[in-house]
Amino acid sequence: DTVCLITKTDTNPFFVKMKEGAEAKATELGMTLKSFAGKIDGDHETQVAAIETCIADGAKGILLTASDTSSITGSVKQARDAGLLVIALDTPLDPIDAADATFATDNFLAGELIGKWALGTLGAEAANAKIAMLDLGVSQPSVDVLRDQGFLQGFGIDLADPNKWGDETDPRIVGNDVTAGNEEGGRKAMENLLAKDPMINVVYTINEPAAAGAYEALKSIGREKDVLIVSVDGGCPGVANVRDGVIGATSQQYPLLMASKGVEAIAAWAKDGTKPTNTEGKNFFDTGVTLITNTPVEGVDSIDAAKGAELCWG
Amino acid sequence: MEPILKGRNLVKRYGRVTALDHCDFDLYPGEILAVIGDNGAGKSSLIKAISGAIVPDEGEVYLEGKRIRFTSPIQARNAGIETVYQTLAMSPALSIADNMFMGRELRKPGFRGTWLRQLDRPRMEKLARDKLTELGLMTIQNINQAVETLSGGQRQGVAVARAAAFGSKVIILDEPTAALGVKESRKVLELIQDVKSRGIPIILISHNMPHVFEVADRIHVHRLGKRLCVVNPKDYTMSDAVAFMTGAKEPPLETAAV
Amino acid sequence: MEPILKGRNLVKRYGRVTALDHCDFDLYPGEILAVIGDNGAGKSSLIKAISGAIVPDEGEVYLEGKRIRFTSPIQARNAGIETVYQTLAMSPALSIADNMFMGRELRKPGFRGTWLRQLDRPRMEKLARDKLTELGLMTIQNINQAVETLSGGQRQGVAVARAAAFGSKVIILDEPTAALGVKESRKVLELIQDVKSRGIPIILISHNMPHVFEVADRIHVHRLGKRLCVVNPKDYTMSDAVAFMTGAKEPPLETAAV
Amino acid sequence: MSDSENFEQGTKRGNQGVAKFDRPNRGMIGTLQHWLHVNPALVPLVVLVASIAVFGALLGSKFFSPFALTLILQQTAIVGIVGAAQSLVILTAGIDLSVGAIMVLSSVVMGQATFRYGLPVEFAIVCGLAVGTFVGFLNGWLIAIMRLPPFIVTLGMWQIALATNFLYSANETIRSQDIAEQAPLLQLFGATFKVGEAVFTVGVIFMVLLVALLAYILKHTAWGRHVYAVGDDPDAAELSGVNVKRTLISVYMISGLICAFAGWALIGRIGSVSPTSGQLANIESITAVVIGGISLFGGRGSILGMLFGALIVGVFTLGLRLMGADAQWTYLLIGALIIGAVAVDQWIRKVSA
Amino acid sequence: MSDSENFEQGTKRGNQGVAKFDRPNRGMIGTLQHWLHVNPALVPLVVLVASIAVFGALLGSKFFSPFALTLILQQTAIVGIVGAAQSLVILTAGIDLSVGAIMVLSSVVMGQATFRYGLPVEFAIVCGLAVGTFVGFLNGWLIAIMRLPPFIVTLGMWQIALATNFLYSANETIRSQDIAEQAPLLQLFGATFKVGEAVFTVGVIFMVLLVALLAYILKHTAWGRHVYAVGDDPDAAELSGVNVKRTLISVYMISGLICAFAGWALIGRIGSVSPTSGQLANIESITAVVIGGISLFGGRGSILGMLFGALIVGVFTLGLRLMGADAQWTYLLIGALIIGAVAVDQWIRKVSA
Ligand SMILES: Nc1ncnc2c1ncn2[C@@H]1O[C@H](COP(=O)(O)OP(=O)(O)OP(=O)(O)O)[C@@H](O)[C@H]1O
Ligand SMILES: Nc1ncnc2c1ncn2[C@@H]1O[C@H](COP(=O)(O)OP(=O)(O)OP(=O)(O)O)[C@@H](O)[C@H]1O
Ligand SMILES: O[C@@H]1[C@H](O)[C@H](O)CO[C@H]1O
Ligand SMILES: [Mg+2]
Ligand SMILES: [Mg+2]
Repeated sequence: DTVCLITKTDTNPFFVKMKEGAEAKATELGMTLKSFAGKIDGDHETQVAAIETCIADGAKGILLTASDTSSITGSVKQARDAGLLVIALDTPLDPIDAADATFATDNFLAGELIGKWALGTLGAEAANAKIAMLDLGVSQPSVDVLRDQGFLQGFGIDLADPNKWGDETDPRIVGNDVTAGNEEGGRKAMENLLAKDPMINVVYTINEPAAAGAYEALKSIGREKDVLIVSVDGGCPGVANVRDGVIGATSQQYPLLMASKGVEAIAAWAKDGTKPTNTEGKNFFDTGVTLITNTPVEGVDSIDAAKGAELCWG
Repeated sequence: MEPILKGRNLVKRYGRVTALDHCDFDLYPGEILAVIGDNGAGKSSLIKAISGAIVPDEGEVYLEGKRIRFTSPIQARNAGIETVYQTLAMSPALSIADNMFMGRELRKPGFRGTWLRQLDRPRMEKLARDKLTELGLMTIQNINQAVETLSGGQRQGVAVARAAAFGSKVIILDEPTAALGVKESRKVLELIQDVKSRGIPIILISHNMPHVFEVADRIHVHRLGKRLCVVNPKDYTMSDAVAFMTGAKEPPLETAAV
Repeated sequence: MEPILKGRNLVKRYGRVTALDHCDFDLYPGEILAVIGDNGAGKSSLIKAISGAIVPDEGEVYLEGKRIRFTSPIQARNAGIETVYQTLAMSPALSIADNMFMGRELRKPGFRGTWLRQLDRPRMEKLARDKLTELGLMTIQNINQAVETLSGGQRQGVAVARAAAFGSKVIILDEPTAALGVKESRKVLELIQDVKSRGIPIILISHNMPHVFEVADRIHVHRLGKRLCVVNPKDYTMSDAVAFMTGAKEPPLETAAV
Repeated sequence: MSDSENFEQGTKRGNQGVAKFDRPNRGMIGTLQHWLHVNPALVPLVVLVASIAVFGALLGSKFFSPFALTLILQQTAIVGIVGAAQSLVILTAGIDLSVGAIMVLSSVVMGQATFRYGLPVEFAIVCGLAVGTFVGFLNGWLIAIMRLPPFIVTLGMWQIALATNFLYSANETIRSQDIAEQAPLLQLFGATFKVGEAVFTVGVIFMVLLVALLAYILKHTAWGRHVYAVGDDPDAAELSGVNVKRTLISVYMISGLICAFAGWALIGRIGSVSPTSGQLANIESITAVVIGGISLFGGRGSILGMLFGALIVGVFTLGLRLMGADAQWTYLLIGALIIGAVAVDQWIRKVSA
Repeated sequence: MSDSENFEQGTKRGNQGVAKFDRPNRGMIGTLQHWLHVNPALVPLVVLVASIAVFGALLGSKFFSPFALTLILQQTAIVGIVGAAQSLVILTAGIDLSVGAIMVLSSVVMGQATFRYGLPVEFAIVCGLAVGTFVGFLNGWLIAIMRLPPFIVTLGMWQIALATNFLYSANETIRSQDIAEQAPLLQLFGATFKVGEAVFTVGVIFMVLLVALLAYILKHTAWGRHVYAVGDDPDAAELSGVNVKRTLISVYMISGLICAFAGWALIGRIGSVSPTSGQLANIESITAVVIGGISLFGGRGSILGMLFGALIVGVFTLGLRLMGADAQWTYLLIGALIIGAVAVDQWIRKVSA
């Protein structure tokens, strides 16, 4: 039996690990995994073509991290009509029930955790914080918005439109800039915001590569010690960066779990037509998120970097 | 008599180089005017200024007494001035027929032409072939050959044929026989006579003195960006003309030898 | 006597067009050989086949009795064959001096040349200026002018000056005076004589019969892609030559008029 | 007159016939080669047919089925339409980096006009087409009148159109279900019909007709010839009487219009209106054009070749995916195969010259 | 001899002087214009200085500080280095779409050779540089010997190199802290030193020296002149004795080598070795080249102009961010300003012609 994995890209370590997890599970269950990926984040048409190819290929089911969560639903319906089980991984579709099931991190929660941690760490100083927001891209994909808004919520800042980043008016926000989720973009965005206000002391980053880039920018002007950097992902380099004090706290997610659960679900579906069930009280299967920091804050559950390193994914 | 085409005080500078230096120019109806001069004297610049290919920095041009200000060669063509430029101005990748009719293509009659705007290729090809045969360019085997595959002389022949076919008021030829063979050159000279007999005046730039003296009614001698003098080929020898243009001899005083 | 350069049975086809049709060719040491023929007869194709600019489909070329197979003009140049192509082969955006020394630039003496590989611009510019002055191309005001800003004739002058300056075994000139003025043409003819007196043979393609008859030792008449005959200018008149090349008259039987 | 002036009269008596040379007898392969030489657009067709044959042989009926083959057509439709616009521009020795952005912007305008402003869908579509044409006009005006390099103008316009698109749409996707319910005309290009097992969409038909129409126009109208002349040598074209500026502006406007149609077709293909689509349209359309044999220096090539070029990439992509290559291997092989396809093309041209 | 053959002798007596014309008296602006005409690379410099002045006036010391100005230099270093490679290629009328991929691949090779294979870091760096040069050689070979279009070759190579990079590195990042500990030489280009308030990195110095060196080579060596000649008209260059193939291959190899240096510099800039970097290097380097006044048709322009072009984009980007434009608006405005910069450039050239 064939199972398809379609990710946004296959250059981001997150998706690389997801693929590895799926591959391992597929081998274990005696299935063939065919993986597809967009060229760049947001490459929606390649995903549409990939779904078509999977249908043509006679696959049993599709694991999908959608680049455009509402546009893809047409193609997803086509696949489901052709008898394939479609499971959204990491990124819920819009509407969420367009897929047969969703195995994902709660990205808003991931943001909220690091927001609360930053608030707790600063204490009273939070009122005078100067915050840099390093987002993903100008097209504002859903994970980008969810994490950004989650962070602001956790930090206690008014969100204005929660479906959009950048429209907040709180004077503590120095500015938003985009990073493309990599080190290069992270450094440049950090530099730009530092030029705007060199006294920034809280940095939110969309993911850990962007955080590493931001750190380099701070280091080059000697301010790396007095700035809090928070991030999301929990990849092994990111967790190591928490250990080394580069990143103050990060929200860890579990792509391997998403992938292996997904493959299992499709195997079950292929065998006897059973569909997976959701987490209690949520409309998706939550694969969980954990805050990792070596300087825990009261009221926010967390584990330390050593523990996090055991759970990290790449 | 009033000149059909008149230039006064034309100046054109290229950076440090002054190609036209307060130059005057007259072409009278029905005549063949030869323009001779050293390389780099500014002959091509002069005719470019007249035909709209460059806009002179100073000076005026008059067509039939009316001041004209061409800013593009299309305007000059629409006013009936047809030019063969020294660089030939052809699209190398296009066919001979396409090049000959560039900018004034013929369309099929009836619905296909008016509505589908379809070109009348057979007619354009036939006309092109006829014009080339008139010039004796029979070594061209295929009218749909790309111009870039023609020999140097063949290419020039196509350009001359184009101008002769379409000029209505003035025809300007910048060294039309430079790359042509003996036979083909003679054909061009015949063609020039022929055009003249249709009453259309011609400006002929040439370095070939025997040809100039054979066909020209008047000779404009160009030197250092200026009109040095105008001579009548009946009054002067070729040696005189060459001496004037190279500066070996002082030009005659009366310049307007009509 | 053995020809210094010899072609046998050369064939070159371009799609449907056969530019060279089993053509023979001989150049003897120290002579000026003129090649004449109609437009499109295949003269340029012939010399391109000899100078490595095109590779003939069939046939052989011999230099000093040895079979050669040039696949690029650089090889021909290195063998001492210098060519002025009809299309001139210059880089329009580069300066006159750059173009003249293209592919054999002079470097500064000492450290700067050997180690920094620095060009000796002053020397190249001086040499270029000298060569152009020899040709009487004095209207060129600036040796660092881009070639594309030169007049048609000036451009040709630069190409001829380049070949004359560097040719060591054979110099080939494809219509070198086509765009040149009277004065400049004469200079080129003088230059040709001069090169010959240095013992270097020359191939001259030209449509100018008086020039051909003035300088040529032998005349190769080309027609329809073939060598029709070779005549001695002392034995025939220009009218004869023209009649041969246009096919108006049967060629003489003995073709190898050495 | 002395002899030396008289000699030219010898020409009068010459043989007046046209030169004839032997035509070598070619044989079958020779004839094919000659034919390809005369119709260079067919060279990519040969490559296309060969690659279909190879994948067909390797994959059997999985690939060589009407379903899979028409799937390639469907997957190629957008690139083919945008490639048609790109071909026109590249023939003038220009380049249009804004094709993708114009496409998406137009589709967003069509969607927003219908859903945000509640305009009748027909009118919304006209608005979208007008916006595309207008952006094309801006490109053309800057290039023809201000004489700025096409690369820079369309690069700038790309960023401008894309940012406008995000700002204007507020990154909102309009969902497929809503469109199907309220404005199905927007999805027109996605409508499918079957001929046996083969599935065609209106978008595919549109692509084919568009390319055929443009091939006709380029070959058989004065405007088409002017496009080639302008790309070949703009100075020569100007001197020989082509209105270069007008030709350029019209080309960029038509390019914009075609991209707007591509935007409409995009809604049909993906069902929804998504502001993040079309990011690869630039590179994919240029690739199709170049594989199809159109010179980036302008004036040479045929729009039919572009269509074959687009299909070659489509065949490789689907074929490799069906063979089970994973994404990075597919990219690697497609990279190699793009080079290979053009190498074969060059080789055929050479031996057939 | 009759008169008609003799007439040419009249030339013998001519005036032998060189023609002299008045040089119009220019005044200051005229002199400036003339000077710009003679040194066209300085036109983008004028645009650059003007834009710094404008942002300086608008933003005051926030922008007009040594810190901000040197920050622009740092942000431009990678684009400037890659742009130097791109300039060489574009001068030959080519284009190199693989610059970004070569850069990242080389940096990954340097990192993996040190960390995965445990090679001495100096040797690892040499490996990285060799890989870049080799990929450049492949490009050059395909373009010069196989005569394939540069666009297609480097497009294919882009995909191949990028895919290789991901497959080879398994997308693993090597962390800055690990590099700093075990192989600090890899971060050499990121080393900073201060001159007053101004912060320079080794990467910035390298970029400036590289551009200066290439400017010298292009202007003052035979090879440099051949690069221009090949780009200007390859047939003419070949006929006049340039070894076109060798020149092309060497250009692509040097381009590859420079990109490998850019990869090294990239490690210095971002601290870590990350396979996902460099995605915008193509478009940014080409933009710098074109804004700098190098013609995409080859043979015209100067590499200094490229540097100014890169800096112009850097100034706009930072300036706009400091003025408070948000990311999307910055994107839009940069698009407009790129067009504007080239328009001003064209205008200066025109009036100074
Ligand atoms: N585009 C240009 N840029 C700079 N200088 C130019 C340009 N065009 C012409 N010139 C210069 O202007 C002068 C006159 O050139 P022009 O072409 O008018 O001469 P000409 O009399 O036609 O010469 P020829 O008989 O050789 O064709 C020359 O010195 C030439 O170098
Ligand atoms: N690249 C090419 N492709 C196709 N045909 C060509 C090509 N080059 C030359 N020909 C054809 O070959 C024939 C011979 O051309 P060639 O240039 O050798 O003539 P030529 O004798 O030099 O003429 P001219 O005196 O006009 O220069 C012509 O019919 C020409 O059309
Ligand atoms: O959740 C994933 C990863 O965190 C990655 O960093 C960006 O894309 C998101 O979808
Ligand atoms: Mg002239
Ligand atoms: Mg010739």
